[in-house]
Amino acid sequence: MSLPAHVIEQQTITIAGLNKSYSTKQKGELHYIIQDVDLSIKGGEFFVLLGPSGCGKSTLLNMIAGFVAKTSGQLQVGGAEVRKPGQDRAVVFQQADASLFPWLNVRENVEFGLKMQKFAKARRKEISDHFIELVGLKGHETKLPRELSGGMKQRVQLARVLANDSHILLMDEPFGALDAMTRRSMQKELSQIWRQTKKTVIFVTHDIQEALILGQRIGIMTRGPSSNITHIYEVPFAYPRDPSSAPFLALEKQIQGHFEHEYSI
Amino acid sequence: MSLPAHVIEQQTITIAGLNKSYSTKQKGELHYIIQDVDLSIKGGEFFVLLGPSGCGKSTLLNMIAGFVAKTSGQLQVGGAEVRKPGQDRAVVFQQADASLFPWLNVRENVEFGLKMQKFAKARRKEISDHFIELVGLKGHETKLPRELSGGMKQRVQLARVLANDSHILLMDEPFGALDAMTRRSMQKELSQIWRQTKKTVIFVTHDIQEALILGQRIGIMTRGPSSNITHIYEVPFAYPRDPSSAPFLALEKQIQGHFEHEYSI
Amino acid sequence: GCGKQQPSEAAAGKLSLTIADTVSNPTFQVALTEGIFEKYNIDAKIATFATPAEGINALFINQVNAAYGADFPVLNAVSKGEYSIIASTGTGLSEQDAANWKLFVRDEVQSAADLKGRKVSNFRGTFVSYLWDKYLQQHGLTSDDVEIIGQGGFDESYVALKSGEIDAVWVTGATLIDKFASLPGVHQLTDMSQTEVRTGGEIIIPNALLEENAEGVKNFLRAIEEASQFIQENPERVADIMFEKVKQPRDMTLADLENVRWSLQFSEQAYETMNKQKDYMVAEGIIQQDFAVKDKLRLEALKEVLPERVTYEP
Amino acid sequence: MKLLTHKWVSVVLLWLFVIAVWQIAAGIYGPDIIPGPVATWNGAVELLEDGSLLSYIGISFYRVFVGWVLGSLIAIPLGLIIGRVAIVRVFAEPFLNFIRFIPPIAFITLFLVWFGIGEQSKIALIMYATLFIVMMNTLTGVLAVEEDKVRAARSLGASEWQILIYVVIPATVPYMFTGIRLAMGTSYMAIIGAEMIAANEGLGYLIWNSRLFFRTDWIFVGLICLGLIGFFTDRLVGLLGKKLLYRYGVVSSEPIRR
Amino acid sequence: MKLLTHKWVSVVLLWLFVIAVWQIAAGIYGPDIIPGPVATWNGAVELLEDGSLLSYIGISFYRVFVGWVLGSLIAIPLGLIIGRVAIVRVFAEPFLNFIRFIPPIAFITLFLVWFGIGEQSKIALIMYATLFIVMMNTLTGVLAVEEDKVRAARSLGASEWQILIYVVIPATVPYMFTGIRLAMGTSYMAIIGAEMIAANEGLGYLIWNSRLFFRTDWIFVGLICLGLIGFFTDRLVGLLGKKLLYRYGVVSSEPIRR
Ligand SMILES: Nc1ncnc2c1ncn2[C@@H]1O[C@H](COP(=O)(O)OP(=O)(O)OP(=O)(O)O)[C@@H](O)[C@H]1O
Ligand SMILES: Nc1ncnc2c1ncn2[C@@H]1O[C@H](COP(=O)(O)OP(=O)(O)OP(=O)(O)O)[C@@H](O)[C@H]1O
Ligand SMILES: [Mg+2]
Ligand SMILES: [Mg+2]
Repeated sequence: MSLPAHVIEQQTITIAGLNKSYSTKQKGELHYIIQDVDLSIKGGEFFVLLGPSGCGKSTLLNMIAGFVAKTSGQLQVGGAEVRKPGQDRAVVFQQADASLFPWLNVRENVEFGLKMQKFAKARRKEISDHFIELVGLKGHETKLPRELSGGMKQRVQLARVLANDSHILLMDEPFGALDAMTRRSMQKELSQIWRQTKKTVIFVTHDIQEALILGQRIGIMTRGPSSNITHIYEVPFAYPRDPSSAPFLALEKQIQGHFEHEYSI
Repeated sequence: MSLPAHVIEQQTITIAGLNKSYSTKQKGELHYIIQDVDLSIKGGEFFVLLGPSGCGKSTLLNMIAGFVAKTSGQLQVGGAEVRKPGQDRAVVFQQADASLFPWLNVRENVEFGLKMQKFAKARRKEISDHFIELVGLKGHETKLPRELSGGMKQRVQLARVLANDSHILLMDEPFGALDAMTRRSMQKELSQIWRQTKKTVIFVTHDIQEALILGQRIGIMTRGPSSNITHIYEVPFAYPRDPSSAPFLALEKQIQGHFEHEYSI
Repeated sequence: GCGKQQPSEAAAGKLSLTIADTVSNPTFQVALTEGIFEKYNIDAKIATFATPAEGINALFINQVNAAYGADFPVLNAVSKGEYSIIASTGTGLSEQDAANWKLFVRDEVQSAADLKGRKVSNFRGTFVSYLWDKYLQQHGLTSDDVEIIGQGGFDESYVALKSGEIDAVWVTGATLIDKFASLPGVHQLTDMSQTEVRTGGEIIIPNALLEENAEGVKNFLRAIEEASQFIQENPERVADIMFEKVKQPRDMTLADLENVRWSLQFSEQAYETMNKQKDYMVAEGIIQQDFAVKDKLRLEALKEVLPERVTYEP
Repeated sequence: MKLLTHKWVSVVLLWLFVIAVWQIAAGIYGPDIIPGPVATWNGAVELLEDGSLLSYIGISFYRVFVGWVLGSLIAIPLGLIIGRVAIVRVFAEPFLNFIRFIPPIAFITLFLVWFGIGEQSKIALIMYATLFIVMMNTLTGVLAVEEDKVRAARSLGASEWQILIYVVIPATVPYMFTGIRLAMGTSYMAIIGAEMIAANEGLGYLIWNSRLFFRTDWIFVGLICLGLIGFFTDRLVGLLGKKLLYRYGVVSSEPIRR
Repeated sequence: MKLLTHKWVSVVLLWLFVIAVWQIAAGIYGPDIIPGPVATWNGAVELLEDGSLLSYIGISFYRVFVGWVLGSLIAIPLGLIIGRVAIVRVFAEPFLNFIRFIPPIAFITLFLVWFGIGEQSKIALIMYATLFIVMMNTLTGVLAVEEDKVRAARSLGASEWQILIYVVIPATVPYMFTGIRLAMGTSYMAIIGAEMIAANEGLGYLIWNSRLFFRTDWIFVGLICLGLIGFFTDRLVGLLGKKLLYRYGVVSSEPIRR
């Protein structure tokens, strides 16, 4: 982790007293999805957001991405208030089918952002070649998304945001739809890529093991409504991590205990 | 595990030299999905079928269920050749949405089999009350499936087959679509229910940890095409199992190693 | 299946009739509403069709057992089967009647000769093609000298003439004539009385009906005659009936009544007119099997009811 | 913007706008060609005064309703059979794909011949307009029943007949309902054709025959009534469906967008 | 059974069966009521001999084709606008839901007035028949574009305009295509109405005009030709779609079942 100080600065995410509410049918009554969230993520960090289903993880991520407007509070990226989506923040979605462009092949999907910014063709190819190779899709450049497996599609999403050179990656349960084995190998690779590229990552999941394999810090969100981040665990282990090592298992148990009482049907 | 001998006999599944092929477009050429499978499962056993995506786990399960006809070989349940679906073998599907009847509420879904067999109303209620309680859905009897969470839907499926008093449960990745935490609690409960009701279970998964939490024996299927069951692991641990215990982790690692070379993208 | 009459009724002279009518003809509507059919022991139903041709077609499928129409569809019908003409409605034959068909043309057309190469309207399924044929012949032209545009209604012709998409159209009916006359850039070139063409109207029924219930058929003719009288004497009442029954605007009914009056008859002229039109239709292939018009006439009932009106001698 | 997107406000504004455009167009083209809102209103009053407009609406509605209900009642079992029995489907599908290009109006003469000049032929024409659309949708629904549902029922001990009654039919309900609702649209469309057959009342008769009288205002009255009763009955059917068929997955009463 | 389900065998068998039933029915009811296959064939030969049938088919096909293409070309941008711009949608939807119950045939007089008696008015009528169905399907498609796609594009730096061109339009292609294909069916249905307007030729003219002379055999000839060219052009469009639009998710050339 040796980013220049101004880059770290530029990618820092500062959240203070952030609220999001939707008005319910009975007028006037507000329904808070998340309430009073404080959080600070510094550039280059791998931050995991862990929480039960429906607690508002996606909502928070979408606010950072600029897709959803906050109700009140402070939400800054690189010192500037977030108002709309920006190229500095890229998103990897859970459903690759919904977010990839099925009419474009692997290469065209990866080059999409570059094309929108009118990069020259040769330059686009150079960049996409690099990142397609990085995520291990070399040889599949001309396949359409529907010809790929679930894991491969997520690799395309990853390559797409990396090619666009966004510094912050917002990942919303990107491996949630993969089978157990593919998921494991994707976790490994993501961790590697992150260490190579030094992006700032916010990674949403509800799998404790996954959180522990990937994250430097793990923020725990409470059950909704009006959820916020009550506790942040530091994960002190070196990468790559061994999920069967004793300290890993101990921390896993600890976090699990944290949820136990919150969880029934 | 103290079933009478004749019951065990009656639920025993014997597979020998079983093949399944589909003819490909070029006529005559046969495409074997599974080839030469030998397997014997005795009554009351919890057997897990573990294998990579697309290897033919569902195909094998569907043959045992009687949904799909075998191409050749022997496939007997309780000494009789399987020719069509039977009430002795019940199936729990992966996609609860596709297999529950969305126009029936929880109770009606659970009573479906009983109604088909023209049980009296009072008797139906008695049985469904029992199994709805067993799977922990008491109080939700009049909800429609679309008003339930994923975990609850799988409980309905479970109650539905239990109410029908089938002795063999065929479960095709029943927890594959659940989130990590719900999945864990469902695994616990299934294991409990199995120990209470003494059913014969064939459970398909591709999650090694899940296989180890649940199964007495774990059959490993090779990659398709022409896959078969190359190796069967005995799991000697007592229930309930602790996934962070050293022998559990050791066996997990061993099985993982088994797959490693089979697994790339 | 409303057109089948029972033999027992025939004995009593009672007649069950389903009459194919068109929207703008008041005769049958009046006979029904004013109880004239009832008076003559006729149990009548009226089936309204958009054009006489469709009404006459309903004869073929036994949906109606009486119909009326102009020469053209009537000839077409009798050529096909066991149907007879029992009377002429007495309309259309006089010079005055013929003058009710006006030829409206765009101002560029000042004489028949100017029609060469122009677009003229043909009202499909009617005698207008025959009229054009004769009219053009009379002025030294043939059908090939003009472009004939088939049309299905006068509203179509009106719009097309107004916009200059057609140059000439034959029109009848008081309201329509007023409308066409007031179109800018359009004038009346001539009317049908200036041509040799006349077109009558006839009533036809299946032969079987005549054989089974001759008395009933006579009563039918008597009822029509009485209704025609009533119409002449009570135009306001007729206008009300027409509005109530088929929503024909009152002023339109009143204007039409001035020109169109049914008066059952059968004259030499009626026969001649039909004969000429038949020859044309055979020549044009509209009628496939030639026949003699006189074989299709069954005038005995009319002779008995209104002897002085039958002036045709076979 | 907030106010504009509020449904009733926007609908009222829309209609005011439409009426204004209409009045302007009428001014340009003259009443023979486009009768304005006022002329149309007067025409409507004329027809309302003697009660004929209401009776026309009633008659056309009755014809549409009966034809639509009967057509649907015939179409649903046919769709189920075609969907469930592969051999029937193989025979029926090419035929259906052929006949669906033939409009109801083409059958006017034939239905007149086959069903006479009474109500039967008119209702038959509406039935024809309804039949294929309901049949096709039912068929689609039957083919879309998840195999897992059928398998589940079978291994729970259901007979083939029980599977049809307790699984296939309920699972197909939303498709049937969509078909029935779409068919309502085509039924209204077919009413003009139906009332070309020896009719002297009904909205279709009004629209078609007013041509003969040059009463474009009455044509407009007829068209507007047709659109309005179509719109409202569609809403009604949508609401009923949502209320009664919620269990079966008919969850929206919104108009079908296609 | 194996043989029966084979497509060509079954289709041929079907037609033999249909023709047999038809001939029997014709025998029972007589040629005026149901012209049998032989009578129909003779009628067709009569029309074929002077070349009129082929020219009728050509002319009707041309009208359908032009109206359908133009209608689709207008409908797609309209559908995109209505789908993308909430304020337009709020205004347009109730209007569309009203007008969709008004059949093309009701517009004959108005179109005559607006477009004259030439090809224009006929083509305009076909366009009308096409317009709403393509518009509604495009609209549905636009509203079905996954929010994630739009969000992804936006955070990859696409402008609103680029999102429309590079995301919304390609994502909507399958819906447009479905609409266009369904609209082809309604276009064929509208041809009779279109050829009621001052036409001297065409299949619609044949069907409609044969009524006046009670040539039921010609009506049958017209109906069969209409069904056949509808069937074959639909297949053709389906195949073209599958070939050219595979990327966009148009993967089947099978007839749309509804
Ligand atoms: N547009 C909206 N209007 C009203 N409520 C909403 C809206 N979007 C989300 N919600 C509610 O906000 C809550 C949080 O949703 P969110 O998708 O952020 O949860 P999540 O933690 O991502 O869940 P999951 O793990 O299932 O993805 C949910 O209860 C949801 O119903
Ligand atoms: N009806 C069929 N015709 C031809 N091939 C088939 C058919 N059904 C399944 N297959 C093929 O059989 C193979 C095994 O499929 P199956 O669904 O049994 O795998 P699986 O192990 O259950 O996979 P997953 O873990 O993804 O559920 C696949 O390659 C599939 O393509
Ligand atoms: Mg989420
Ligand atoms: Mg499977």
